[in-house]
Amino acid sequence: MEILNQWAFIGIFFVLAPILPAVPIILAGVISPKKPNAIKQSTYECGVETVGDTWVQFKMQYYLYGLIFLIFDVEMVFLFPWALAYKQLDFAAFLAGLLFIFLLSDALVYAWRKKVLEWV
Amino acid sequence: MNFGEGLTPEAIAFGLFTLLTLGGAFGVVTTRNLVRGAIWLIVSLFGIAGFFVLLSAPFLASVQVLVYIGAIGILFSFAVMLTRGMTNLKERFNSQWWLAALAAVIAFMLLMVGVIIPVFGNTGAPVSDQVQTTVDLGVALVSGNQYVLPFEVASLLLTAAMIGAIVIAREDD
Amino acid sequence: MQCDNIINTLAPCLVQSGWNGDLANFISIFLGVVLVATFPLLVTIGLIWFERKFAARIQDRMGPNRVGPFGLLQPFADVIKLLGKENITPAGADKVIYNIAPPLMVMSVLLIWAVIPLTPIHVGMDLEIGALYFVSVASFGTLAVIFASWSSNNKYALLGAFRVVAQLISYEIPLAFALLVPVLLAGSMSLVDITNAQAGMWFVFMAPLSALLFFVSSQAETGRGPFDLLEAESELVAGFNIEYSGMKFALFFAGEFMHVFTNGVLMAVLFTGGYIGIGGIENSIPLLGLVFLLLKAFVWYLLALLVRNALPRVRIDQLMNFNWKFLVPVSIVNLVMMAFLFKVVQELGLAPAPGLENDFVANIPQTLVLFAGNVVLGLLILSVVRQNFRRERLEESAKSAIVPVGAGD
Amino acid sequence: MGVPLWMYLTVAAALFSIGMYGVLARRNAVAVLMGIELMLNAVNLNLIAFWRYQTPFNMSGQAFAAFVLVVAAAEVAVGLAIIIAVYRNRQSVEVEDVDMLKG
Repeated sequence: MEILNQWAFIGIFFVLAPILPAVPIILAGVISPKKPNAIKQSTYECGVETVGDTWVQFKMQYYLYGLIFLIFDVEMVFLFPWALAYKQLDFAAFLAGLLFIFLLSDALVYAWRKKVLEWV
Repeated sequence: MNFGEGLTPEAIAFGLFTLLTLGGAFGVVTTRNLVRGAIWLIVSLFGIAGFFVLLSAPFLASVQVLVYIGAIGILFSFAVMLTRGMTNLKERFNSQWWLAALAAVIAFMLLMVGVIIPVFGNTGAPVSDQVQTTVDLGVALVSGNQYVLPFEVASLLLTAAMIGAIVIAREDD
Repeated sequence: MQCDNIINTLAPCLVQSGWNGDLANFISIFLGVVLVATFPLLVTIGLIWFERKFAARIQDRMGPNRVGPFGLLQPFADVIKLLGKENITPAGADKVIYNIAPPLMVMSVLLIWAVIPLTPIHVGMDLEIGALYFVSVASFGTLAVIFASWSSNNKYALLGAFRVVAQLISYEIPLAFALLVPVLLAGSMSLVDITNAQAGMWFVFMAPLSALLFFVSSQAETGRGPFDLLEAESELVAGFNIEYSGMKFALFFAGEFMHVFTNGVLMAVLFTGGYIGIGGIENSIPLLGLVFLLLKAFVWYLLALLVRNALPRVRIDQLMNFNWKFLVPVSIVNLVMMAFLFKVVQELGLAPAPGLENDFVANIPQTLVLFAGNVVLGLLILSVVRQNFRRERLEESAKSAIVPVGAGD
Repeated sequence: MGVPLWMYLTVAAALFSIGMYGVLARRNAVAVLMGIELMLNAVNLNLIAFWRYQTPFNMSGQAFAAFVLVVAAAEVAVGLAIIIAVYRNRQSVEVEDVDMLKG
């Protein structure tokens, strides 16, 4: 029950946090003039008509960065508990953590060698 | 806190998270627009994070938000944007969709019969209110007699996945 | 029961005056949330004025000086103007997602304040997982960028968003690695515990490199200069928020302003002792704790502003290289070194004895060892960087000797 | 705790079934991957629910959930990479169109 009381605060915060900034938007929606026309609503493109689909194909580069990020993000799942308990653990814990980080750094080194980190 | 007969805040939160999780899941499997699908997926997984909080596993809830919403959701969005023509799928389902629906219903039935009926109606509280904390998780992860091997293997798996994905996805060669 | 402290004792007071216990509890929590959530919003309004004034001084301008004394009322005038501006939703936009994105951006920053210990007795909520919590909620900001760009159906927006998202997710890694160090030193993820662990010695002295890494990557997370590719006007015509106007556009900016200050607060909490002042005075007068916290946060905020205004913008390839080839490896090595030294300190008995953790003198040996380790690592990194640059310069000059001027680009 | 165990299990079972339907019925490979994510999360929910109600004093439940998370992440990373690679070669992400190995 204690934990729920704690998280009730966070829960209400999660509900309220988007509402607070939404208030000025709604207020502006009430106050501000509404005179839409086709030119105004057209997609902004430095004055020229938009050519083709918005879905131009993007570079693979972005996906690869996302990929490396995902792997490191998941690594955090293990490193945070490790760091948390580190104070009360013995030297073996350091070695375990070291091996864990070392194995993952391998992946980074590989990506580096294969020039994935090169922005082209 | 107790606002009425049986309607505890926990029950309200549970209902809300159920709505998020199942509603989001429903959106994922039915939407024609896969960017929206990714958003529905995020909604659904956020609901799961809520369940984790209710089940006194705040660490996993936080990690759920970090990994699924912060990383996997973004990766899905990237993938959808990298491959064109996913915003207006003409045919959502394949020709055997009704078979799939049948299989899903049967799976649900089997799960109900096999797993849930034995504990159905058992309103018993958890065995203990003493819950292990994240510190204990950290200790367990590096203790020689517990999870130190899976801990390292997880790292190896992540490395392998990353290298594999890079090899597959790289444009040249 | 005394009814003096609003947040902590409102519920019992309401019950005393005959309210339903649960309703009273709910109302007290709700009021707490409102207080904690509106505070950063109010601070932001002041900060917008300050930042404009500050930037103007650096650029040898006056800054806002028409509305009110010293232009102090300028932000309010802006708000009124923005309220009267027409909201243009581009045709072909996904309306729901288009409207969700700006509040989501502000929300991602606002949520961080829920776990920040404001004074020794006032904290929104002391979560067991506070440190991880604020990294998690920050990912909503990335999501907001994707939502905004995708829903506005504009090529520039999408292109800008891809760059921004690549930047945001990249710099989250050194941020998290730097964050692991205070967690490791304090042995807790709760921000209250991290603050209290610094009663004897601030972490910035034990782990200056981590503080620096955290500062740099959080600067990049806000999309502030020199990492302001988020709004590289000259190249991307403002990036992901190009199709936004009026109040919705302003909210993206309010979110950014708030994020910078929030980062200052986080720096204060994680590395410079949060609400801890001189001689434990904040324990007897809790509100002084808030003053100390805001003062420290303000110093970090000033530093961030200086960096923003003094340094030129980097190119996207430099930005990514700086992160992946410098910050990430350095932060990993830094974490390993800190973990190693911390264990060595413990094994050698240099750590403060139990019960003396809050004593300044007892912390000195430990701090000296850790600080020395940081200095050595820092020098090592500098020498490696210098060697690399020398090699690159040689390569460059070799290249330019062959290629005539104007031939390549 | 006001919510009994079977409620969590029912939600997890429903989520698993919906995910399974997505995997079996969707044509688009990315949508199929999303279905797999839903199924993995249903598993995780089950793990944590059982952990909380049956064995809250040992760490297996949370540790296993963390490992499931790793597997899910690895699966997404490789899965999406394959989809993108296939899309580059075939300009299609429909599961049925990918039959390069067929004779």
